[in-house]
Amino acid sequence: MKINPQFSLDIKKYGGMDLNACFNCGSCTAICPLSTAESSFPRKMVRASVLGLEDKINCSLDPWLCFYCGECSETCPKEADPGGLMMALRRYLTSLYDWTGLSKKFYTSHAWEFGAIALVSLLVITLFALFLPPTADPTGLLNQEGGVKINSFVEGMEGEQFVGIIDIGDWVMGGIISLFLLSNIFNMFRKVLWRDKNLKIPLYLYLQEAWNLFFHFATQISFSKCRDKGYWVFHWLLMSGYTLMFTCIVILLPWFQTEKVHPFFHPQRLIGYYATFGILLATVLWSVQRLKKSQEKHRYSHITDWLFLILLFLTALTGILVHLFRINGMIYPTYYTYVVHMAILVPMLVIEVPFSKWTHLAYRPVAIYLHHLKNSALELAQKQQK
Amino acid sequence: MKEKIGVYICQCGSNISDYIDVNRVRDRIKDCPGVGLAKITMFACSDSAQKEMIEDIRGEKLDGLVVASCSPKLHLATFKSVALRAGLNPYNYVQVNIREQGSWAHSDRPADATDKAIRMIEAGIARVHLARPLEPIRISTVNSVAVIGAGIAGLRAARELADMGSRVYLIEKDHYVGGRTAQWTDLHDTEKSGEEIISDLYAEIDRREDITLLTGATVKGMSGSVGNYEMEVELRPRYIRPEAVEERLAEMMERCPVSVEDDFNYALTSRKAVYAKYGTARPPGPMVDRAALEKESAFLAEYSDCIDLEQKPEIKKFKIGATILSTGFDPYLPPAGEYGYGEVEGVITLPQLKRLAALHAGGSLSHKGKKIQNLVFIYCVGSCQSEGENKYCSRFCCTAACATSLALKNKHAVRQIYHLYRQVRTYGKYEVLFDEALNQRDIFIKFDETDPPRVEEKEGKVYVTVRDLLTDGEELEIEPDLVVLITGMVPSSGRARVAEVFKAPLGRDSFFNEVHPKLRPVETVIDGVFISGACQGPKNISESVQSALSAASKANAMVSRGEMELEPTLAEVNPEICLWCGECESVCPFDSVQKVVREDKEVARINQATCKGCGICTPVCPRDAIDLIGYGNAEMESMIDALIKRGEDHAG
Amino acid sequence: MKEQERSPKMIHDVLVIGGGIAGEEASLNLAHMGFTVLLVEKDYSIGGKMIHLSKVFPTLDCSACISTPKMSETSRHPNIKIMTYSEAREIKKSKGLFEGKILKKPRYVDEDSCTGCQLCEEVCPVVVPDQYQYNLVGRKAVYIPFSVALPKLAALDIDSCIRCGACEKACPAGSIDFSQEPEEIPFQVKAIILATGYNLFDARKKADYHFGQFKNVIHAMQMERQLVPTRPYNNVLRPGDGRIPDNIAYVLCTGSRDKSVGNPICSQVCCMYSIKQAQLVMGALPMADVTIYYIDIRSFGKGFEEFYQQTASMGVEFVKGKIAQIEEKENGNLILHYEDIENGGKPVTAEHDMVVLAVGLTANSGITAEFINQEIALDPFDYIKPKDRIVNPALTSAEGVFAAGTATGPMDIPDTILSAGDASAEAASYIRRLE
Amino acid sequence: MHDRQGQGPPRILVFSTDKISDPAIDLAGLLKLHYPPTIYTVIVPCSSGVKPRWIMHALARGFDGVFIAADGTDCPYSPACTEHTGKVVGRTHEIMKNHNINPSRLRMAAICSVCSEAFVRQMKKFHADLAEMQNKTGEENQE
Repeated sequence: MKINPQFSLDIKKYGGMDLNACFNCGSCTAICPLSTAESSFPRKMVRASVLGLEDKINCSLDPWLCFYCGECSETCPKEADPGGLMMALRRYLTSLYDWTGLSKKFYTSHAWEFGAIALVSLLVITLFALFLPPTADPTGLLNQEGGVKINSFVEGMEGEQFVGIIDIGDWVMGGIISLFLLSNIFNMFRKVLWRDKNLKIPLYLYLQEAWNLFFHFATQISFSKCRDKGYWVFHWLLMSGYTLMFTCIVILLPWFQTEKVHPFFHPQRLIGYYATFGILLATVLWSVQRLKKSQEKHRYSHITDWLFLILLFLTALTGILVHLFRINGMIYPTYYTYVVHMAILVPMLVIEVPFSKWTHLAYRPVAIYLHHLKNSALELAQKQQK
Repeated sequence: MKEKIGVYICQCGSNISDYIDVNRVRDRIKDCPGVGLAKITMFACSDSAQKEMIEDIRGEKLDGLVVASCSPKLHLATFKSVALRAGLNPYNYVQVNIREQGSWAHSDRPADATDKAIRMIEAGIARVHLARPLEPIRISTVNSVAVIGAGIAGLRAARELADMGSRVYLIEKDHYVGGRTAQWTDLHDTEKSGEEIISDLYAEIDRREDITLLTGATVKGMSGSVGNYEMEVELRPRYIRPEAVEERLAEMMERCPVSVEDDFNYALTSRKAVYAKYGTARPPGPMVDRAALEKESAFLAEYSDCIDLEQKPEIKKFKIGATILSTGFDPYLPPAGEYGYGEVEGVITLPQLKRLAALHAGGSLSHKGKKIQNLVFIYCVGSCQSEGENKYCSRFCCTAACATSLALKNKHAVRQIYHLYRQVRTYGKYEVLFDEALNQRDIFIKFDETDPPRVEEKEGKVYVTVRDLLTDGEELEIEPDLVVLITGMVPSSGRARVAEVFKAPLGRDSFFNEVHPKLRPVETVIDGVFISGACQGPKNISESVQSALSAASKANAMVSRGEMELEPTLAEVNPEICLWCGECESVCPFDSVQKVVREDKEVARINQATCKGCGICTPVCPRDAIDLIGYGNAEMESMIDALIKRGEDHAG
Repeated sequence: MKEQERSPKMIHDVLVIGGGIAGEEASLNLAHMGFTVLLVEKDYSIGGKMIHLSKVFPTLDCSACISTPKMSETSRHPNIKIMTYSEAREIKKSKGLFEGKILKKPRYVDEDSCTGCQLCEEVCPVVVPDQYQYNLVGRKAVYIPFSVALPKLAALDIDSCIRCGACEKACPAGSIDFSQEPEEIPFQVKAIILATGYNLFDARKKADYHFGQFKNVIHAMQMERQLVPTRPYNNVLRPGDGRIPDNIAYVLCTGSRDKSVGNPICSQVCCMYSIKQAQLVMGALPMADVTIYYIDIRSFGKGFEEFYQQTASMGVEFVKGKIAQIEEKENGNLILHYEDIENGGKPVTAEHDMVVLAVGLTANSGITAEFINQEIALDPFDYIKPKDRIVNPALTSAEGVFAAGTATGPMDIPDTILSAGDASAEAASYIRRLE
Repeated sequence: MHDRQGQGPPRILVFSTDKISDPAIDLAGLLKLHYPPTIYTVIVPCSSGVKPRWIMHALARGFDGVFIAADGTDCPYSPACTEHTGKVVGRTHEIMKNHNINPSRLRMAAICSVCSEAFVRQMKKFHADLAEMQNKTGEENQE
């Protein structure tokens, strides 16, 4: 196998800074609660990165099996930050899976990352600006409960029609995101499993192991093995809130974004509150932790980590503001904030979800699925050999 | 015969008592004739036990002392001093070795070890019975020390000895001082280069009158005894006329028609046959490589004002009280084929690499016209050989390799260095260098001794394949520009001759052996012969200097007082029996036997100042008229009797 | 002796601070060369750390057999004056000479009349952990520090004493003296040798090893005490339940080569002392298994590699992998987590019934603060920094002040002896140059 | 005279030298290289100083064998040490023959200061050879 010492320089761009300090004592792997005999990490990944054994790294699922509790980096006697490297490798692999090449640009270039977000934001604002300001007569914009009719700010367009258009837009956006994401996931699958020509996976195994995908997506149970259980709780709050919200705004928008203000205990409002609460709580907490750098996993923040948190936080914040303005009948604040909300939400979705940090919502459960699939296939092969 | 002998049986913690039943031993011994007291002690050498012995000797009026403990090599002096302090003549004391030659040697058979201990102690008692009180012989000493080898250790020892007030003869076999240190450019401990350090030390030594530097010098022999050795040294000439004019010399060196391999640069370059070892080599001035130049008669004739091949070696003799050996080491020279050395182009050793770097000071490296950017270091070449001769670790090489790697990257625009190692031994603070090497992205690959890296040449390129233990035994391939074998230290080639002249013993690793690594680390079993620096075992420069200064303080303490005490155990002639046949005179290695006339009879007499008490003269006497004090027939035979008698009593 | 103490000023050639093996060796060398030495030791006895060791690598001769004669010779030498339980203070250089004070701390026992009979120790009702046995067992409040202490005199630990007066009544010589006060005696010397030695790394700093919490996790000095002839239990035992262990693990690099606990350097001796202890354990407990977990085995000194190979061939198991954490089972056994790097690199656990932490060395250079108008430079790890490591390895940044042994960095006993020899030579020639 | 012959393990007297071969024997103990415990050493300064009469005395008193652990070329006293010690052995062999003692009960070998393994090898061999001699004598006596 050829050594490529340049690789460790490349990986620095993705945030892996100190990996060369590693002297292979193995304490990171030994302390990691998630490392197992079948997939032992992070030392092997550190070693492969130092040596630049790209073949080993590119087909590895290990980075996705790491939940970055930071214990490895805390215990590392050389301060080589193996946890940070695993994070960097996730960024690297995200770029690797992404056939468009955009991920790589976003991860390795501030200009691209900020530029893309700004561009999408501007696009959204421009779209809305075409229709603004809303109708001159504000009387019709309040509903009978005294709240702002959220969907009625385009002159001459009925609320339902507006929601319909946005809904279609959402579906299109969702479709595009899914297209990218699914094709990237396919790419991941190709690199991880297809590459290995010796590995024969019967079709039924795919189905048999599929429950892993949903189970791990829904529970994030692997997280619970880390020493800090609170992190799992907050992460789950965020993730579930996010997923509910995503479902509401992309799939169930007409139900979610109504002209009528429902009573407090209406599921629509409860879901909204729960999701916002989860997202706000987690993003605020993590931002504070990242600023304080008290925990190992928060010590070294990549720019994409910050952008992700900030965008999420701002999305939730503007969302709640829109809601507050709306129920209090503040027409203009509602509309303007809504535009701002959309100008944050849309880039968050189209940039972060398929190309950046948010991809992990898909890659992680898929990786666990593929991991189980691979292990089952290997077991099967062993049995057959016997 | 003694009437009240004190016997102390040491448990040595548990070293002795774990295997030897000390109570049984005491019970046997206490009733031996003449034994006044038999005690068991935990540590006979401890201060409290010593005090107890002194009290016993004084209180019980003991007239003999037997301590059964460890080897007399360790504590003979300790208990002699106990006897002395208690007012007992130290020659009425005998140490019996029931540890090294008792409990340890026979730890597999405790009962037999106990029996042996009883016999050995009885032999000791028998010997004490016949012991004579003796007074040490006082001799005057010469306050001067010879230092053999003018590398860093020798130079430092010489300067320190002079500072402490001893006269010094610094003897170097080469024509220039500096040894291996001069060849070493970057020293991570200092900004100065090896050459500069040597030049500075030389300057200090050169201006001192109490240091005589002899270069091109070989020790031919040493006679006499501690405190009063006479040393004979042969000085080889440089074949340069002392009156030669500097300009002419420079011109001659430039125009010299003969070139030979330059060993200062480990044959990486060639030099003229008239040369200085290196630019600032000291003592300054060129010398002539006689063998290489002998046939160049035209050149010799042209520069007859500079060169004089008629110069003859010169013999110098001087008196010294002690000598410090600092003959250093040689870099391990791999046999042809070890990792491709000598067969594959582009395989060199670490010392060669250091010279290569020195030759390319401040610029990028090249070797045989090839630019060097990627290097592979292979560690433990000639060290830690489980199958080979050098079982030992050479200590300095891991650190030196890391330090060299840092210097190469900083100063010579080297791109990448791969370290193929077995265990990284950057001990102590040197760990920082390993850390820095890692952080400059050097790659460390761990291999197993049984599966070493392979160095091969394919189509003019060097390939190294190595199985990396840190990557699941993955086979990794590297294509370096240069392979550097991190070679260890071996004892210097000259040490066998030095050992012969000075009788200094060599250890299992063929380096000079100290008496004890902790008690007497710079002393040899030969009185007045000290060892320092890497001739005692692999050391880096700083450690060599520490050991050199340590030896300097011991040597100075030995000779600076002007007198010392010698053992009085010398040969003794019984003039009643002696009929002078001259046999003893013919075998004495020290010319200590003289023919004298005593009561009208020719008899032999021993010169006390020169006799060393070897006893070689004793068996050759046809009339059994010579004995060594303490080794007389009565003593020896009574000891033999004690060892064999009552054979059945102790068995089982 | 007393009279000399009362005299206005103690004048000697050299002040040696620290009465461990380095200080003793340096003092003896200087004394042999004819210089007078004032040797100051902060503890009750000279002997330093070495006197507490069992046997020493690679020759396996007993440490006491090397230390005690040296201690005894030092204390006997007419050129050496020893002051135990004393500290050097306020050292100033003026006109080329060093002046300062020796603080003689109260021992509460009269040194001249005490005979070390231990009657006081018998009657003392107080029991506190014995620091000389590294807290494995207890000692009294008035006690002989350890069996081969020098001077072998009682000392009264006033902090744990309850002032019941039992010892006063029991002492036949009337040596117990509660009225003793700290004394300050001025001194004047020409040169100073710092031989203050090292501290053991505090194993509690490596939280994942739970030293101090898990009873059967001990540090190497505690194991060393269990292996010496004067050992507290007369056998190697698990402190948790007094059982004889049969599966012992050595955890190397506890507090060395570890930036996470603030000590990035290698301690130079732990590999070798662990290997040595492994051999001794095999001797003491022939049925026991010993496993050594390491990062790199650093057997670099003369005869060390051969010793390591011999130990491996005796059946001691060497495993490459740093222990990441230790867990305790209910029966007191311990679960060690490590990555088995050379066999597939899997995270694995191993169960042992006793764990020995091979703790490293840390700097003990507080003495440098006592220099008033001289600065003694330290290296980044707080060891005393040699001014010129190549040419004058013992010289510190202050002229006339030299350092010996582990005060300058981690080192083993043979290196310490050489370093002390070096310091005495440099000090001697410095004084000769003054004259 | 040979009252002990044929009883128990053979007993060997070793003449070792203070500076060269005795350190090697010490080292054998240090390295726990075991050899028969019926081997006893008497230290002399130099192996060339061993008197034939001591050897004869030992054999007469019941030692089964005598071994001279010689300095060889390492001798700190004389470069001719090997030769001198050889002469001592040669002369003793003559005396032994005259007394009808098997000369192979006296052996000599140079043992350098670290030749502990060589010493143990020599001892084991000598011990075994002497045991064999005992057996033979025993058998002869029985016949």
